Amino acid sequence: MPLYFNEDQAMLADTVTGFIAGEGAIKPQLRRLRDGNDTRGYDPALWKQFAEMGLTGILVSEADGGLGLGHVEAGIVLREIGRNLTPSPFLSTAVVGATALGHASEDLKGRYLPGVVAGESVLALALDEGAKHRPERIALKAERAGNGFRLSGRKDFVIHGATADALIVAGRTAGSDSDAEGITLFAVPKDAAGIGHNAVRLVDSSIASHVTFDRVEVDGGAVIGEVDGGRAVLDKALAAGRIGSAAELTGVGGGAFAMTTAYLKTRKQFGKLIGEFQALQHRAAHLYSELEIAEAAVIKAQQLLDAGSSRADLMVSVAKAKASRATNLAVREGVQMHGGVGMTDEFDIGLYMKRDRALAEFLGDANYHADRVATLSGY
Amino acid sequence: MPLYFNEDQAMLADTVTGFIAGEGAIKPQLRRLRDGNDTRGYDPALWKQFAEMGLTGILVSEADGGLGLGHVEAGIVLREIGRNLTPSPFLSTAVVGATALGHASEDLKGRYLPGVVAGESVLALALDEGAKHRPERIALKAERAGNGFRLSGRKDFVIHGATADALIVAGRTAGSDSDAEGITLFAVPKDAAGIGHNAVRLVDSSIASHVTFDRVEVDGGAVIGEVDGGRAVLDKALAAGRIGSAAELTGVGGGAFAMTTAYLKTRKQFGKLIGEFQALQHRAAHLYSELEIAEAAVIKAQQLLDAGSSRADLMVSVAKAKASRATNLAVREGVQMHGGVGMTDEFDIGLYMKRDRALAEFLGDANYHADRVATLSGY
Amino acid sequence: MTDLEAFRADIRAWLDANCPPEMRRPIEDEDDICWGGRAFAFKSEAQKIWLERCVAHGYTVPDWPKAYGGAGMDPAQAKIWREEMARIGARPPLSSFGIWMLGPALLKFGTEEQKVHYLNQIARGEIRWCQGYSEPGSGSDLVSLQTFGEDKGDHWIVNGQKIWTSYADKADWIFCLVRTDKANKYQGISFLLFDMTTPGVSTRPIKLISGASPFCETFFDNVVVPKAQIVGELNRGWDVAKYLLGHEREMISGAGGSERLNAIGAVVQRNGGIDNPVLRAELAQFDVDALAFAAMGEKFLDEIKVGKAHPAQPNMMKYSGTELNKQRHELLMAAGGSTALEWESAETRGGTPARSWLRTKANSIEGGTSEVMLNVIAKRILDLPGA
Amino acid sequence: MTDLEAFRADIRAWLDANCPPEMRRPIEDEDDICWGGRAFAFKSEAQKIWLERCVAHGYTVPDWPKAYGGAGMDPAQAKIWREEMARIGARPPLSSFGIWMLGPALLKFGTEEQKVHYLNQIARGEIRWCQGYSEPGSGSDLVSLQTFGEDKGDHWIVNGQKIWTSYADKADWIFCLVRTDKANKYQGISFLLFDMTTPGVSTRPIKLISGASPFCETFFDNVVVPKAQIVGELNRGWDVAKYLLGHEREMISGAGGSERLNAIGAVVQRNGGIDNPVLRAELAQFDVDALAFAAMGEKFLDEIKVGKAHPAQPNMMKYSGTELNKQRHELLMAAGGSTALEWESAETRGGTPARSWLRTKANSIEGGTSEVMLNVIAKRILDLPGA
Repeated sequence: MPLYFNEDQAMLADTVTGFIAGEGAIKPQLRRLRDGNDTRGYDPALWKQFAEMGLTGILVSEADGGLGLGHVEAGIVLREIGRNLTPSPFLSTAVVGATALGHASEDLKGRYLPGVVAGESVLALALDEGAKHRPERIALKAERAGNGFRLSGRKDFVIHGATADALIVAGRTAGSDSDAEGITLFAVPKDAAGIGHNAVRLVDSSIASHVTFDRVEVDGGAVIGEVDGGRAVLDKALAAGRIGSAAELTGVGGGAFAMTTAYLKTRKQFGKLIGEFQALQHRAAHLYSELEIAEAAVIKAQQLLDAGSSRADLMVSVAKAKASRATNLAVREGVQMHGGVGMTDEFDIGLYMKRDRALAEFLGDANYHADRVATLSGY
Repeated sequence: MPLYFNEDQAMLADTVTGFIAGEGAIKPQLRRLRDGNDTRGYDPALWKQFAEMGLTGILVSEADGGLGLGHVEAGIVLREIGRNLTPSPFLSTAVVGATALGHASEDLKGRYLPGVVAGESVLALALDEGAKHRPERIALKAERAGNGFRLSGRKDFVIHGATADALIVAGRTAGSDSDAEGITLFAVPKDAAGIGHNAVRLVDSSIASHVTFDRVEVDGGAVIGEVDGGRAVLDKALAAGRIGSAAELTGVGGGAFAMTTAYLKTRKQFGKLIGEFQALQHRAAHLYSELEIAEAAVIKAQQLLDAGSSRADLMVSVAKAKASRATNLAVREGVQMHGGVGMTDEFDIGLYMKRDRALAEFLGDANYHADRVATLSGY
Repeated sequence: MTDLEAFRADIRAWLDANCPPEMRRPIEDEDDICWGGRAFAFKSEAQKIWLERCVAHGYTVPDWPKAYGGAGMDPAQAKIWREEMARIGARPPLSSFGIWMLGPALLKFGTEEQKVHYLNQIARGEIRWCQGYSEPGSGSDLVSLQTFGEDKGDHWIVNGQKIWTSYADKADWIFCLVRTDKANKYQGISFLLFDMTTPGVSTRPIKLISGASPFCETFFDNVVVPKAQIVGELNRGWDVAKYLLGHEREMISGAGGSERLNAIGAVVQRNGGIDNPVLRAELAQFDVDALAFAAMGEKFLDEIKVGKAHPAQPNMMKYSGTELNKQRHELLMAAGGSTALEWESAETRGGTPARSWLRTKANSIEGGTSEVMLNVIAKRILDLPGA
Repeated sequence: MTDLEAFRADIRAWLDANCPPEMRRPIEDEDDICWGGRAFAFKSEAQKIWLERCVAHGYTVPDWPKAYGGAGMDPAQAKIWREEMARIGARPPLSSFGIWMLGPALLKFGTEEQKVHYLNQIARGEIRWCQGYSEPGSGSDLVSLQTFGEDKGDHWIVNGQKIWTSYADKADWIFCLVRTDKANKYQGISFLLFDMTTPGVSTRPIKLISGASPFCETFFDNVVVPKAQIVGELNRGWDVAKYLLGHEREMISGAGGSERLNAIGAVVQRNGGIDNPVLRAELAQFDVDALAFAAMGEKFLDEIKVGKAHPAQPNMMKYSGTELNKQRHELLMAAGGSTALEWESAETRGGTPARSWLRTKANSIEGGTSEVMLNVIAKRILDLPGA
């Protein structure tokens, strides 16, 4: 498959780009929500519009009422979300959540997916325990209790956790904390007794929860996939979330770069446009190259994932690591090249720097994924 | 102690700089030896001159006929050796060898140090076994045999090994290969039976040996320091050699940088001196900063070592790692900024690149020492 | 006992008797600092007493002449004062841009009348000063400033806008660069002093990406400045400004070199551990750079003392120190993970890691950008052509 | 069966019958390559037969017109030819700068007479060409070249010096940029062809830091070049040169993207292991970059095929690919340790690791320096002002 959009994808990109640049732009969304002290983390009306355009169901199978498309298509949406810093539950819900639920029972699917597709529900992944991503270590205890399970423990960095209709929770049902196997995935409804949320605003104005589970009881129907065999589904959800966040990062990097090159063409110092200074030109050209390469890595990984290739896993980590590094460079150069005004809240470039940091951290940062590339390569 | 030369050191630097820039320059030494297919690795006449100027005895105590000076003074010589790429046994003999022998019996000292001070002897360290520096793992077997020891095994990267009057050999007398303790240092005379040399020319035109020990017998008097307790002396010799190679590296970096800035001021392209291009100016200014910082790290480590500080060990690794990275940048930028001519053997800049590589590898490269900084810092 | 030993004994005795115990504790918050000024609200009685006692002896500015409110100490005595203050951990009785910046400039460029008047005010902490240099259109290219003072005989009418005026909203007076000759770029700027309550002066705080800040935008709308309030000659204010900028850059490079750039691997290991080997490698490489730079900082200060440092070396220190500090906070954020992302939580004391990280991004902009530093190194140290 | 299927069957049958088995083995050494030319010594009978058989059918240049020695294949047919050649691992019957560089230029700029004459010679491998572009004083600034052709009516007298002339000491003819108008920088250069045995031509091989090389210095001392031996118009040789340089840059960027830039961590692990965790981290970071760049290479080729790539994108590929390749060899040297330092040992096959490492340093110089690539990206892709 060639590494560029086919006709359908190009059409989707056209539509999505215009829509998000309009409705999802920084001023009407990110700044409005932030300055209004929003505590939800997104605008429900915009989420509904996503649904009206069919975007919420991209990764939901046609049988389940979605479009049954792939990661390339989801990435098209995410890139524009990134470019406009649009606060949206798309990644946690329509990408990570929908991928996990795609492997659930018909009953569970029926309970949540229609709401997702309709833009009325939000899902959140409750996975990390602690400040760094360590999906191989799950300590949250899920004991058998009657017909179901009783969950005790805590989860951190649960984006959209406080407003989600269901939490996708990885719990330990067998083995010790660091065993790869022995975990089970649950869809825990928001109103389950014993759930406590400590919702905090993050640097990028998104809202994440520290969630406590105090003997939370769920019935057996809440299990996604196999009991003790949740790792397989979790890995699929992780791959989706990782390549999704990588795609969103390329949008963030591209948006920051566009702002920066525009500034280089208008700001004057020492009687010249600062874009005339060769030192800045070379840095901009290097940055362009890095962003292009990151984009290529992302689309390659998306295609491999969509094709079910055995190389997808490696390439997803390559893409997340590369996109993180390239976008980090883009926002650092962006702020520096903007000079003093880049430090002000009034200019948008700093918002890109903030979003980059939060996205890079989501489901494994560049160091995590570089290490994973080494491990998967056998060294 | 302030981090600049005191009066005596400044005088020494003046003398040494003039002497080595004259007698030890690239054309009369490195190129002459190399193009004449020299297999010795240095010019004995020049080595004799080093002795006449008192340089060979800098680290030899006054009681043993030397000057009893310190690593700052040795570093002054090494920096100029580096700047002029002078092929010299100074580092292996007057720094590493003399430091090790400084802890030997009076008998052993009497056997070798006068020759070193007189510029008539050369010493070589036979430590590494394999292509990378791993001083914590010593496999060469040294069994007790009668009044002495019988050595069997091999050593690699033995600089000046084939012409040395004695090899300073680390052998295993107790414990297993990876035990820190249980090693013994020997001064093995060149004519000991059973030693085999495979001398190879390295990229920088220096000569290193793969040395085989086939049941080489030495008497008990050849032991330096304690039997099974050679690690303490070895560590002192390693510290001397590491900070010494770091000092020489700063000379290599400084020499390459001087050539490069001179070229930036004379080479024209597109109707301008290439040093007028801002992109090159900024890279040169960054490189200058890195080289200055490396110099500071080196002199700090030298002073700590001379003062017997407990922080010396950490700072030696900082200095070697920093000097390696800074000088590596200097030679890479040097060749690139010279353009095509930098690739030709006719220009000297490539010789700097070659020496940098070999020196960086000697007694642990930048990665080895960065790792050691982490380990010594407790992480 | 030598004179200096006797001097030290006197100082020590005076400090023992006069420095309140509360003033010997480390400064923890911004408002532990005594900035002085008309509107200053002392945080404690001790802070007020400590200032008054020091003012009475000229100890707020110990090396200024007595006639200007100082204690007239020579360099050796001033060093003893600093050492004795440090020995008991005494807080500075007064901190201000007046002491650090305007004072030295007045001592060099002011008239005798100005010195007596303004320096005494500064020494007593009566007037808090701010600095009016940067403008929206003139960042790195400071000399392109546009704020204009129209000559009206015995006064100027000043119009224009400044930016990055630290504490402009709290300051009483401003020392300000104003264009007084539009035809001459460098020799058309004057260094003026005026009261911030003069009609036509207004300020607006600047919110940074890291949150609230002491910086302001400052606007001048037909502000009347009497002719006597110029420092140095008409149109030669750039000389005064350059002298001050040198001071500022040295302060920043000094600060960068000494305190903030310690190694961090061991700290990260203690706070939560390093379970990623790539992060560990990055920390190790950073620690190499940081420890080497600490040696550089030490060497730089040693060389400055004896005049061995290249006069442009502060530019190198500022460049390397600020770039390293930015990298340091990038690593701290990576090590801190999702917790470090929190913006308002109690656990992070209101987002300290993230806000500090973002704040460091200004290090390589304020006080001369990294690009300007590199230009200066290329020109003044490397002597590259056309730089 | 479609026409193309029939064509493929024909080609396959012809190759089966005519490509000698020895010519289906991978090229291992420089002298496995058939360069052609007057003085070419065939390494084997098979090499000679394979060339002759291909020449007879125009298969050395399958997409050139039959009148010029080619097989007249259209793009679809030429693709089939390449696929069928690749299927059996057949070596190219003939490699030469004549085919890659001069040929395309003659096809675009040559007269009919020149095409018939020179292209047929190239197709038959009779004449080996070299390229006379760079001069000691004109590296990146190629157009500043000084080699001068003085107009003598029916011929020029050429004087000057070229550098980096690959295989000049083995070539029969040269295509050479010569200044024919000193007053006009860009429009004062002509593209001349002449015999290397013309009196006054001499060459000297260049020794590189990596050892012997195919590059030469080439000197012209009153070399007579007949007027008929110009390609394109007088003083418009720069147009021809730019066309050729585009070809060269694409070749280099293509090569950089496909073969050499594979990930290396696993290879290093297999050959001796990685016992340093900082090296492991560096290898991991490199592998991320290399695998991402491999995807970029694939995307670039996909986009080129359908005209989606930015026309200046090859500059980005060349920049990133060559910088990565240099870094790759730095890491291989670090991983190889002291063994990799050996220069003449049997174990390293005569210093292959070190010589390869040093040779890569030219990657970012030859065919346009990284600095020139960045300039071009800034100007043509980013549209930055004054670039």
